[in-house]
Amino acid sequence: MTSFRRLSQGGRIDRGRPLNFTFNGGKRQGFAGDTLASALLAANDIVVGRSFKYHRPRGVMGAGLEEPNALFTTGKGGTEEPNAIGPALELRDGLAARSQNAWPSPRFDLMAVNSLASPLFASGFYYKTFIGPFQKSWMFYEPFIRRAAGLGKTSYAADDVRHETRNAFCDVLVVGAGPAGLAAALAAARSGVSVVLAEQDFELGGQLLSGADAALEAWRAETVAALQAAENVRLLPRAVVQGIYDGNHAIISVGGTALESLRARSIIYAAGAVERPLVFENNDRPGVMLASALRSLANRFALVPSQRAVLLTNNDSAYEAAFDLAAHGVAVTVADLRREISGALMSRAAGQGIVVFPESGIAEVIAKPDVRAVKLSGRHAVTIECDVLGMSGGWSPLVHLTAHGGIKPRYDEAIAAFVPGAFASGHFAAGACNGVFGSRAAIASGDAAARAALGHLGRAKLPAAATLPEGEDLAYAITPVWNATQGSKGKAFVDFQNDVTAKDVAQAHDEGYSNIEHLKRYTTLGMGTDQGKTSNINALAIMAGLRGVGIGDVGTTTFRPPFTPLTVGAIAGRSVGHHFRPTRRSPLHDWHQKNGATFIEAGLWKRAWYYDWAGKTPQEAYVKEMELVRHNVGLSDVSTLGKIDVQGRDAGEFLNRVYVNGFAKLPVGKARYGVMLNDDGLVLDDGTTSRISETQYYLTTTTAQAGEVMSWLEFLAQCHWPELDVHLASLTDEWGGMSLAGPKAREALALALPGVDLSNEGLPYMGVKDITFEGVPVRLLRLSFSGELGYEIHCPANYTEALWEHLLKAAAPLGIKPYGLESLASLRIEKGHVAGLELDHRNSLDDLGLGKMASATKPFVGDVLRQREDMMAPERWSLVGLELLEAGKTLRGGSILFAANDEIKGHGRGYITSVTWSVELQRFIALGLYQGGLKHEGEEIICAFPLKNEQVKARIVSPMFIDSKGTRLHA
Amino acid sequence: MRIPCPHCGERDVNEFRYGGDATKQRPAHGDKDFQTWNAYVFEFDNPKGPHEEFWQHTLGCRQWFRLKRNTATNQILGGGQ
Amino acid sequence: MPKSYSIFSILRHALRPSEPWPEAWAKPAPKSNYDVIIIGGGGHGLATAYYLAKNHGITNVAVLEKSYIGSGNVGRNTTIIRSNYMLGANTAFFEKSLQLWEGLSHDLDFNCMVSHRGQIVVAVSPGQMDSFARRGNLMRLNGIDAELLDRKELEKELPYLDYSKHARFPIWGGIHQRRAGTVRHDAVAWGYARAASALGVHIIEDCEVTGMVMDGNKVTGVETNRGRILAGKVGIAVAGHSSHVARMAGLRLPVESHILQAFVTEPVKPMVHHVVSWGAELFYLSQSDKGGMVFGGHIDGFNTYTQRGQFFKIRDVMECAVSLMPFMSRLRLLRHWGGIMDMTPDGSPFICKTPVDGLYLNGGWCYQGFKATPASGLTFAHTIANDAPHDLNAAFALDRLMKGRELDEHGIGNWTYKQ
Amino acid sequence: MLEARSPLGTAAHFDLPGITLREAAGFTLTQLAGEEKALKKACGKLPAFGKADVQEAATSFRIAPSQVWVVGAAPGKLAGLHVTPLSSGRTRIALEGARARALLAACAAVDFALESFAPGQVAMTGFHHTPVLIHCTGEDTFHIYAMRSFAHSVWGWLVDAAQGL
Repeated sequence: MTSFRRLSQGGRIDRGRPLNFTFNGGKRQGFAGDTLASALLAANDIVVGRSFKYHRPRGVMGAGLEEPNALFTTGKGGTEEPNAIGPALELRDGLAARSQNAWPSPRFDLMAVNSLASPLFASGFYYKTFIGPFQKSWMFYEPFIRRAAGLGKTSYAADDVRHETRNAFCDVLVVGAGPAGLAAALAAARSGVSVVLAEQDFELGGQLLSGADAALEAWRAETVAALQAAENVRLLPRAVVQGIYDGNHAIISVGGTALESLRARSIIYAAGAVERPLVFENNDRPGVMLASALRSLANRFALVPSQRAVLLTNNDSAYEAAFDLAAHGVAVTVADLRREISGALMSRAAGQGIVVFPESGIAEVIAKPDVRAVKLSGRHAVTIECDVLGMSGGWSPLVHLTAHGGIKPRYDEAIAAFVPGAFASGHFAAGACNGVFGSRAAIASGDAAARAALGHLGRAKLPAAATLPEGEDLAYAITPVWNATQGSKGKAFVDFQNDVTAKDVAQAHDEGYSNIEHLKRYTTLGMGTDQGKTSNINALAIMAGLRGVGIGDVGTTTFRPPFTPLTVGAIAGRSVGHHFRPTRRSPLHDWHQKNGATFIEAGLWKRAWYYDWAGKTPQEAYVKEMELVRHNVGLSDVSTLGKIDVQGRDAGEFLNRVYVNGFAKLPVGKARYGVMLNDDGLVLDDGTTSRISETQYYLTTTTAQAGEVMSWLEFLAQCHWPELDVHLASLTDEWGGMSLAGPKAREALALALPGVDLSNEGLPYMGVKDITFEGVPVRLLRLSFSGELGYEIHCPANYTEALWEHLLKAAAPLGIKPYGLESLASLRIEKGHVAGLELDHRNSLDDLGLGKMASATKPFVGDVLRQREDMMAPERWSLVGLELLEAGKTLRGGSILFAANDEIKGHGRGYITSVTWSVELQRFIALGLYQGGLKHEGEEIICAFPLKNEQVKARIVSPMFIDSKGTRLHA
Repeated sequence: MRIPCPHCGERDVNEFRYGGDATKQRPAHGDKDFQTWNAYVFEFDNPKGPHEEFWQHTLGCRQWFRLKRNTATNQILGGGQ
Repeated sequence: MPKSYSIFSILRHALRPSEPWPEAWAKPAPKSNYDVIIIGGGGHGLATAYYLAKNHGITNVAVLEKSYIGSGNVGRNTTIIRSNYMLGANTAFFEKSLQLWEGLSHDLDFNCMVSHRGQIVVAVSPGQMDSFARRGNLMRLNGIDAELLDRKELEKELPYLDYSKHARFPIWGGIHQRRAGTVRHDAVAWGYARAASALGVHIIEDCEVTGMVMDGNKVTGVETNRGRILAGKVGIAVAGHSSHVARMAGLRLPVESHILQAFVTEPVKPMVHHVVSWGAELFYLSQSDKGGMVFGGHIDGFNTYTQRGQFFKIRDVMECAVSLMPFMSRLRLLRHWGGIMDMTPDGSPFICKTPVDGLYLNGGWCYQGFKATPASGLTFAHTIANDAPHDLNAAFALDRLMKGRELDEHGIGNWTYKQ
Repeated sequence: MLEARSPLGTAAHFDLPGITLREAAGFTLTQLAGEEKALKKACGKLPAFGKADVQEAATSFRIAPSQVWVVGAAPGKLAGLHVTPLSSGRTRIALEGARARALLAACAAVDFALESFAPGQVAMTGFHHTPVLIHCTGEDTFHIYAMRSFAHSVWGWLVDAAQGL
């Protein structure tokens, strides 16, 4: 029966610091330096979970991140985190761990019934059944399948964990602090370059931590101390290099919650290797573990099997585990699948009382549910009672990071493993990760890799080669046995987490899914949280055998970041919640906040939507605010308008080119409404532009398109028309803007700015006048978006709030009040001005009723492609006004328009873009696009809104609902 | 991917805006030929290999510049001419 | 037809483990000529071959795939199907596709796990509610299911979104299409391959087209790494490589190839029962039947064929995930990858004849290639068989942009200078 | 007289061990644009990219091939020189302290180590999707020029980042 005992001394645990934790609610104790897995094994919690599909009992198998079975849900309340990897989770006081995928407990799981019907659940069975009698039968089966799937469980609760992010730069990044990584970091550090050494374990040393060689341990401790003392070295324990992205950009998760974006001028991969399981029947029973896991438990965690261990191997490395276990008094038997075994090994084993059976495999694993005994196959078919069965199928270099840049790994026959295929310039590899097994060899290769990197960095003087610790590495010899099944009853697992067996691989081959990518997707091989770290090589080797081709020809699936599962929150960092995107505020934001404004989003801006003086809801408030402007005078914040300073001898010519109408001859002190097209002839943006001087214009854009227009104008000026002397500068944040509108607008302005000639001569409609008020430059533009007598008052943003308050105070006797975005939008609908809802990159000039603005004399951007056949078709949808004919009903944005006698079906003849209650006409009005546009003026049409089963009658009218002759503008 | 801004030096790609194929010569302002504009606006080589393109350093000097990059590997081949 | 799949066939094999399952699709060596060659063994190419055989009786067809079938975008997308399109031909085309999806598992005798779990797009402004209303109204007027949800109704369906005042973009409501959902993407490639192979179509993997064989302005075959193969008609269905292959016939297309990344988390018990999309930024997510959250966002934004994306866009998408669904912060990302999207200036595809006689183009799929697979195969087969488009794809002509007939469904305009 | 109000105001100050954040308002910023010879005549010599030209009356930054920012006394009118006042368009945040560089590293992907970003050096980069100009004024003192409309957002982002160091 599988059980472990803690050695009284030795290992790297701190017996003076016990740590209390719970497992499935039960109290447990481990020591500082333990992992969750080692502490559970010490407490003899051998069965820790159930497998994904067949719900077979499972225990710890691996020594670290490659672990497929021992996954736990940690944390409590809403914030549990599923799928934590037991052997890689540093034990901490108060840790609450729960097993997964087993109910009520790992030892007794109701869903174990799955394994009874397991022949039905061969790979790909989903595709062959549940097609069901009806078309939508799958919708009946799916809920059952979804409930059975998924490993861990978590809740909808938000997290209160902070995720920090940071950027960093260095000359040399070394990935992994095993023998190769430590040596590389030391050599690089000694030459003075900046070095970052990242190691996923909470201790530095890699495989050395699981060894028992005194000379190597001395070298490790001495090297770590030297690195800790070095100024130019940054050590990152508990840090997983999750991915290498273009531009030598390494993404490193530090301590599980933080993320570092490191740009390294050179990278040395020293990530080590992972031991492979062997494929034989019932190789998944609790108590069947990797030999390296047993060695690590013994040497690092002072935990050994209580009495006897059997080790199955096809290579020499397993003997190191045998020697170390025997040294701690464990009775060890080695079943070696190979015929010839080196004499040195045989004699050393005999010297330590280790029984070695050559040419023998495992005929049967006797387990209830954990290992009780094993029956060998081959020449010595004996049955041996034992606590554990160690297995070693050889070692697979962790080539993942080297392949993230698209370089495929290649198969190295000598070590029967895939090694990095090639390296981008500035990338190097060392140690087991490059197929160099053996600690001393790894140290030498790490040292050499550092010198290569220093050469790449242009360092002339390279440090001398490091002296190696004395002693000999055990040579690595392997005779691959990819399929050690004996044909007996029982499942031989290839992917322990997704329950993929050797038979599944064979069936995939029979059905033609023999390309490695098909094999992976058809059987879900390697798609679990361990990402195939222990399964892919065995599966593709078995497939190569079935196809009769070399393993190199089968190749690997694509290695993709992250190297280990990484929380979405760690990547999102601090850009969540209200920090998801930056917020833009107008210079009047604080004033609005203090004066009863409700805000609304406009792109990244927050804009005053409506004010509580006018009403508690937007519907109620906007009508009151409209009445204020139509009958009296109101003040609105338009600071978010895009504003661009255009200066230069050729400023006029430049604007002539980008606008459809003429600007070169615009007199100084005058403004003009302009529309600009994209090269494809569709409308890009509109706005008014004023001439400030012979060589300076003040251009405005819509709030939404300001960024687009600025980049577009810079693109034309810098790349395509460098011959023009024109310079652009954004003024959007430099100038605040206010819109003063209403019959009493001039009166209000006169009260605020005494002595300024505001007459029609002094400041005509579309006139611009720069004045100074109390030492502050103020620009008056006689423009009107609302259709009333109106002025826009722009001034530098530092003074906008003071000027705004002055205007409100000075004009208070007239009853001036602020009005918001909702009423501003409604006022412009009454006046028939197009805005964001109409400009959606699909309209031509004529669609918006602006066709006559297009200059016939001078060329402009988009002038050719706007003549494309369909864009000049008479039946295009163009701008119309709509008046509701049925009192008591309402018009809705997004309604689809039909002629009176059309069948209400299909795509209709147009749609409503924007709607408002008209204060002037005392009925609902709207702007919309209609087939043939104002050719149908006066016609009655149907506005359909099937989503609310509504149809209302309306009449097509001119979009200029009020003051069509513009008398108010020129008042 | 790090983009070499000619003025501010190497920066992460998200400090830039992409401007598309830079090999196509923009028709002269005032060119009235429909096919010329149709090809310029709607037809692309879109090669799988070296590609000359426009980038703008929007979060820095706001300059547009040309860059040669291999679209099969994302390797930066150098500033355009 | 090969042995039909059902619970009984599984029982029979379980009881007689020695009798192997038959090959799902035959793997013949390429003949020297065929009636029709389809370049590209992805979803669209295989579907086209299937419908050529099934609807038009043209079975002397070869599908040439440079790698393994399903190695392109059909195996890389976020598996969403929907028909919420509002502009002209798009509406009927994508609705036809959804109808074909509904019966596909039966038609192919291959369970594609077509899950009609519904898709909800979340609106973040009143203006967006209006544009969803326009889209929803047009769907209903064309017999397609759609519902507008206000904030309260939305909260009932999707309780796990961030309705708090901390949210950067407040939630206003959404548009819901119940018949939308997800499909197991690999099954689509294998299902069509198996059914087409059963009807006599030759599926040739590891066969890369390297050139066109021309006779004047007529294509008469292709050069491949496995020799020359002649055919009266050649159909291009290679998505991200459309420009690359079309150039072999001297054609320059209105296409730029861009990387679109996709992501999957570790498998957890069922939590998300819909496809959820967001209006603040392009973001879409659903939970696969195995329990992993499958999601994605916008393209990286520059030409590339590398099938791997930049980290800034990965961070963008994770920011969207956590800001829309706070619980996502705890789930672990398992894997991320990318597909090559053949982006067009107006965002709509080309299924049409080309200026070269006998050469037909199916490409320009931007984000929506997967959901279009069945209708694309049906209409491309019709176009090739009849040398004239079906009325569902007549609008997807190569010269539509020259004629000013943009089908700009998203209204983002000529995207080269916009991101 | 119309009272000037800076974007963040005097209330904006934040302190943690090794980090001090203040608004450094009350500066005159002018953008000059024109050919090289016009710019050279205006500000003595044309500042190089990435290096501030610090004189007692004014500090100049080269922000584009044909554009220079002048903080302080701006030159008068000159032929071929285009002047654009920008004193309101930017907020200026003063950051100093032993961990100032760590805070900058948490916000932008530029090498802020002392040897790569010494006093006098200038970096134009982005904080949280918004453009900023960072001027290293001393060994661990910096001026950050952010766009006015993003002032609160950038300030909040810096304070949040500081709490996580």
